[in-house]
Amino acid sequence: MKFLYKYGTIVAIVVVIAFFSATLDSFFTYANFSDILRSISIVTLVAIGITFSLIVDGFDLSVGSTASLATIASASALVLHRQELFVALIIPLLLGVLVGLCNAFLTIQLRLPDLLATLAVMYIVNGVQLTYTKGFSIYNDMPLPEGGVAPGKFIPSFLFIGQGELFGIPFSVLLMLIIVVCAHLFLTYTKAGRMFYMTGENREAARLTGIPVNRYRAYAYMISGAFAALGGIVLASRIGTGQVSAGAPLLMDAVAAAFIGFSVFGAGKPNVIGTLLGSIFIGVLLNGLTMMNVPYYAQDIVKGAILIFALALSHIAKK
Amino acid sequence: MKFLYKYGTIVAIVVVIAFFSATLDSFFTYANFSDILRSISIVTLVAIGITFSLIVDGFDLSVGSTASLATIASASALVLHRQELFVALIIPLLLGVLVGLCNAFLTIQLRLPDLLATLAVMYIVNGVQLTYTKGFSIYNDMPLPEGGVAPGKFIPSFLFIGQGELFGIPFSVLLMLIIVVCAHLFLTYTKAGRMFYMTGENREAARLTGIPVNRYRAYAYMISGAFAALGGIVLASRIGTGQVSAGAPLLMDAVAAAFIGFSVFGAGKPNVIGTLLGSIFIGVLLNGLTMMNVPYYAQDIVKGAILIFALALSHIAKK
Amino acid sequence: MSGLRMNEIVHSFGDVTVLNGVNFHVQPGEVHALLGMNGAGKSTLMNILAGVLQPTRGTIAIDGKTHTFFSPKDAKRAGIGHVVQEVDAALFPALSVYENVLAEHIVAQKQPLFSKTKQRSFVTQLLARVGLEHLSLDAPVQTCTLHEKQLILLARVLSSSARYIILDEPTASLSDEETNRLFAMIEQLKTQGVAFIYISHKLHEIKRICDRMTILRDGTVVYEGDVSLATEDIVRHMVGRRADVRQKHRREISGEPLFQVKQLYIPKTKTTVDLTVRRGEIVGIAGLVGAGKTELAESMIAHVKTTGERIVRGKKQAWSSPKDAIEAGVCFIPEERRKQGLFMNETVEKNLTVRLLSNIAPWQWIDKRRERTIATSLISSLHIRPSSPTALAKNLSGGNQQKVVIGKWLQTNGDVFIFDEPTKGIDVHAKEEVFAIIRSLADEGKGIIYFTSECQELLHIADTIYVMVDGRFIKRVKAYETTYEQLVHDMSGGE
Amino acid sequence: QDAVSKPAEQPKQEAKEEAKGETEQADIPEALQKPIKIAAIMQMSIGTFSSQYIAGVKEQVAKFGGDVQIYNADNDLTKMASYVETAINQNVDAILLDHGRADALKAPVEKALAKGIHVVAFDNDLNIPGVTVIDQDDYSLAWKTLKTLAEDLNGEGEIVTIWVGGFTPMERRHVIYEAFQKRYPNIKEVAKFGTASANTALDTQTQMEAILKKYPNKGDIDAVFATWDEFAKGATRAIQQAGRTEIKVYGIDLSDEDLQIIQQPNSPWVATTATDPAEVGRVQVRFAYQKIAGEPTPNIYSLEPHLVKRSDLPNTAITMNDLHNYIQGWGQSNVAVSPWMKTLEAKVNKQ
Ligand SMILES: Nc1ncnc2c1ncn2[C@@H]1O[C@H](COP(=O)(O)OP(=O)(O)OP(=O)(O)O)[C@@H](O)[C@H]1O
Ligand SMILES: Nc1ncnc2c1ncn2[C@@H]1O[C@H](COP(=O)(O)OP(=O)(O)OP(=O)(O)O)[C@@H](O)[C@H]1O
Ligand SMILES: [Mg+2]
Ligand SMILES: [Mg+2]
Repeated sequence: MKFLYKYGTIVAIVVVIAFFSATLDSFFTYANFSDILRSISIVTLVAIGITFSLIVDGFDLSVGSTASLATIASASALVLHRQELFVALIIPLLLGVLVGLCNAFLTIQLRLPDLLATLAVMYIVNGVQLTYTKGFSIYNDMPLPEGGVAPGKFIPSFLFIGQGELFGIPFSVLLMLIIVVCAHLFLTYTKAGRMFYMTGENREAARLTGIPVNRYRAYAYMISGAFAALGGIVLASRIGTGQVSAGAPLLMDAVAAAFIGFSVFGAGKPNVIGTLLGSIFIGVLLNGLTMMNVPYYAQDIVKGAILIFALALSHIAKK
Repeated sequence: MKFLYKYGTIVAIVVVIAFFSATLDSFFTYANFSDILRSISIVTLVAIGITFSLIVDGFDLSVGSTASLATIASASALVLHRQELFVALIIPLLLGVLVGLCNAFLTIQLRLPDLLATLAVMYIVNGVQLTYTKGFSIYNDMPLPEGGVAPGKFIPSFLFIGQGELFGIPFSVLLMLIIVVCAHLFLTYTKAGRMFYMTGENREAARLTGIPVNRYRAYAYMISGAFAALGGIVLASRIGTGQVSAGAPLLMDAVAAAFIGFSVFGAGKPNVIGTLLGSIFIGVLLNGLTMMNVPYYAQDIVKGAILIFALALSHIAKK
Repeated sequence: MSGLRMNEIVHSFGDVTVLNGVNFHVQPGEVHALLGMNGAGKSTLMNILAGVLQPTRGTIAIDGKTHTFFSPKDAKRAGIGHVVQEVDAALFPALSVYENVLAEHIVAQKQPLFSKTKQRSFVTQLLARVGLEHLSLDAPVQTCTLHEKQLILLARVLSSSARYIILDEPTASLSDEETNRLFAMIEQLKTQGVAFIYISHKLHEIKRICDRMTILRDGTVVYEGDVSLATEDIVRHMVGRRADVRQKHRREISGEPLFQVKQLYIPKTKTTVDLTVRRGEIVGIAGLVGAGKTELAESMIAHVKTTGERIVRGKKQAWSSPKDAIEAGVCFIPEERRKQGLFMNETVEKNLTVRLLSNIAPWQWIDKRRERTIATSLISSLHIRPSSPTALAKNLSGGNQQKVVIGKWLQTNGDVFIFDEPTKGIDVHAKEEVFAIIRSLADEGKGIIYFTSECQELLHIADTIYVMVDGRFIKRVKAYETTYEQLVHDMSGGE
Repeated sequence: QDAVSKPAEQPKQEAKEEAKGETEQADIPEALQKPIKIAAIMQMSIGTFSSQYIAGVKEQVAKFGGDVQIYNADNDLTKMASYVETAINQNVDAILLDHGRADALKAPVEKALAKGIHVVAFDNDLNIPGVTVIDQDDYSLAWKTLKTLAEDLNGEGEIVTIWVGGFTPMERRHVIYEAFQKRYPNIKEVAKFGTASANTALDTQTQMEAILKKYPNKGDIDAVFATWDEFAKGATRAIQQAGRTEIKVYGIDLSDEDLQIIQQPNSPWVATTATDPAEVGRVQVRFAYQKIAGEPTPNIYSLEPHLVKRSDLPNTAITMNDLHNYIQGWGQSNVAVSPWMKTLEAKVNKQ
């Protein structure tokens, strides 16, 4: 029982992978796993952001629209304003942090319930990116309303983020892994990391221990926004377009990944390694089910059922 | 300050209505208000279900997909199986209750966190309705895979629910108002209603007072499912089609309506009158902004901003 | 001027003055006992010393230097360590033992990183010092027992170089062996010049470990000096004038047994108990904080899963939840009224009538007028203030909240009333009213079980007193046959 | 329902007659002297096809000096119906509908007609006298692409189909696909998938990658049939990034962004059938203006879809405005043109 509690989620992942490997010839190959990892890299980045907000006992529903905003921002910088790589990265990240600041202001200063405040911010940010583009996607050589075509392009160095490879590994996978490792080290081995956890665990005790809890909660929302923006950047680079509202579908998967991560290793608290595994779990499922020719409409059933299975495994064992 | 706390939300609604009436000729008319009410009737029904789950301190994310399931179920009963009105109503309602039972089982028996359990159920129910229809919508005279066309039709008595009028008032508005009144009376004046509130207010105290809390929590999820299904029925009747995934967009608006409802009359707890007002608020905003020629992409901004405004009003006054 | 000095400390919560010019002096390297009855102001004084509360007036000086503590951080910097009475308020439940022990250390350290191996060996050392070497560093604190949690907090305090350590009832949940280990550790730290402020109700411990003591009564110091005072004198100082309360008049109970438990198992202390209440009898159960009273009460009404026999009016019962107990006529007034007894955001009226809904709503439909009548009559008979039935429960004072918690049971046809610390945190006046209610219930022929750690009250109200120590009844006496001093003595282990 | 979407002969002739009169100067009809208020209501707006359609609507209305308000129902049919009602309450002169279903829209549209508001619909199944329904003939769209695919494969091979149900045009395209399967039994479907979300292209890309891994050898898959350009985009990117450009993509619909992808060197996207979305928008507006002017309009008008092959395009990048140089008849339908339109445009231009 103890074993199940601790490794339940991992057992579930292994069982699923073993099942797919047994039934599908081409599933258990390097190339396929590299594809799976690449496909989840964006969701994982967003989910890491959510993990930060969960760690301080908050909740950030605005990540999906923040990712959309970042996608549009980098596309606009590159295509409409012909800026360099640096600008196309820094602007979306700054915007992400800004959204985080708004969330922090509403939840911490005005003390609105976080679910509700970030829901409102989600609407607003979504509206902002749509208003900026007037609902149009941004792409290479797009015709401009004032005539002519857009001056800039998605430059290769930018596209490399989402499409390039380094040592035979997709760059976005490397980026994701590096960030997971960094975030994990940060949260486990640094003073600031501990303070995040303490703030979320028992806000009152944290305050008594001398932690400036409101500052750390604000940091968490800003980090969440920044990671959502990073996800949006990778998204833009991967599809080579500034697609409006492209980030919206990320929210649910990212939330699911972070939640599954709770139970990994019996941690019982949000943690990035768990989030990564949760994200891999979802990615493996989608990949395997597609390969098995399970129709798209039935995939949701399997996804939901396995989510329950994975959760129940560690919850029942806990009792 | 006390006044703002108590009537903040209502003041916000009145201000918004006054503003629209002053700037728009055609806003403050019977026809327009009747349209607004009709447009919110479905969301309100779903939001009442959510209110019940909130009252027992739960949360039901699966309502959107339950509404979709109900839409498909009644369309299928009418069009594919040529059943009568009664069957087309009772089957979706039973399915809704069944979904509620699943939620109750997962959250109460298996003790999974409600946000997560209902998220998983949301996926599953969505997959079920898609799988049943194989992704096709169900409409009058639709061609069948085995040849020929569907035997049944959306019968007029069913269409009356969403499209008919009684005494010059849309029937769906009447239905919504009757249900709001009934639910309000039930929650305020009956023993069972009292027990729902007590269960949510303080579960342990309720248990120590002899209230069978788990039974009431299960009831709440079943009621939530039933109301979502009712919303789905009205939806099917309003659009005259069994559109797949038609209920999905209802979730966010319904949650927002229920949350806004918290602060109405300074109740500080979920209540159906508040939910109705929250729903009206959103409906008025959408209608007014559309009439003012605010582009659809900018409406989200205003919606988010006003949501924050309405909430902040009563929250700040509370402090 | 060496040592720690608190001068003329005054503290008020709103209108109530809790500390009234307290002078408190601790020398380096001594163990100083701080004694006093419940509510004497011990924890408040210590919270001021630890920077959690700011005094209304008064100063704190260490080695002659005056300090003002605006926050716990300031106090820590000045070398004050604090092991609080309510440990859960200071712990991070899902975090590991390791992280909890290091919490303050981490917050205080300058460098952003820390070496995990060095830190781990540091934590292992700390845990060994408090006698927790068996504990896994990575276990989440929420899986630890209460006494482990207490020691983890102690280890946390030791992680900083505190020179004055406050221990607020550290042994309330420790076994003898654990207590011995704690004392050994205190002795050892003493030799390094660390001073302790030791709060406990177990008088025999005080004599064993402490060098000097200060006794507090109603917010003023009534004794400061050596610990070699006779136990009777200590108790006399603590109790003050109130010690010579009139003896309770002799009252013989001969009614039929109303409620009995046999071999009822208490999970927390892993013990079993037997107990009988008769018609018209008030059974008092005396025990120190942590003796297992609450757990016993909750076991009785099946709120906690347990085994054993329950008999009501001679009939064996099979209860699976409090609902069954209530239907059999057994009512429970829980200790933590905010958490377990009240619906804080509801009106007084709704709180009072929650058990009476079947009367006022025979056909599900609530008769509001009848509800109002019942509520008003309860409010006036209990003297609840404010007397408006629509006031919110959260806006009432503690005593009035307690009356509401009790009031909701009064008109039900319950036969047995179990009170768990019904006077906790309520003022003298309210206390008298609660006693009056309990007495009148007994006069009506109900059976009462009264759990408390305040012997004073038991002598005042109970007919029969059971003394509970570590989950066992060590004694059963008639109330008129015992004295206050005797009871205090029995409760602290009978030494 | 089928009758609604089949190209009707008679309206086309009408359109031609109108085209003839184009050059003559004519007076602006009475009803159009004041600025016209138009509501354009879309079922949803996903991808560049929708964007260009809106651009077409806006462009044409702007030329006529009118005022257009765009409504997006986010794929929520009840919302779409409510929008129609809102537009009625606002007393607009005409309502343009994009997609949607007759069952949901019939009642409010009839209400609009009763109040004298003109309605022109695009790609839906409304069948109410007085409402002009334009469609891009989904049957023909699907057939042209599929026929090209079959020809290229020589009637034999393995294909992957990307499709999703729940939308009228998709369901119509699927009808042709089923017929195609019967007609070419040697063309085998090895996989079929598809999801519609706000990020359809990326989701398709991910799923296509899984399929490519499942069939890792050259020749396992010969072609991809994508029933929507968002699907084609995702599939193309997956194929390009996997270096499997021997697999050809056959799509439906076209936008500027798609054109740019098709024109990339070794793009596997070799053919697509489409109508010009901007032209759809323009034609729809012109019909609305004709209705307001009181001129006769057809109940049904089917736009001729065109097959765009990669091989027909030049080496230099072009936009859809240039496409008519390479694809015969593209974007120049010249339907629903009345003589007074030039005058009106000139008048607006002067202001
Ligand atoms: N936050 C507060 N607000 C109001 N009154 C308070 C508050 N905290 C404590 N009191 C009151 O102050 C008095 C002293 O409390 P304190 O906790 O210092 O007692 P103590 O000596 O530690 O008692 P015990 O032995 O029960 O721990 C009590 O009457 C208590 O009810
Ligand atoms: N394993 C545990 N971990 C943490 N807290 C515990 C544990 N067991 C009991 N407690 C808490 O410790 C406190 C004392 O235990 P208990 O209630 O059984 O004793 P008591 O004699 O009733 O003491 P009190 O006078 O505080 O009511 C209670 O508040 C209880 O909730
Ligand atoms: Mg105390
Ligand atoms: Mg107790």
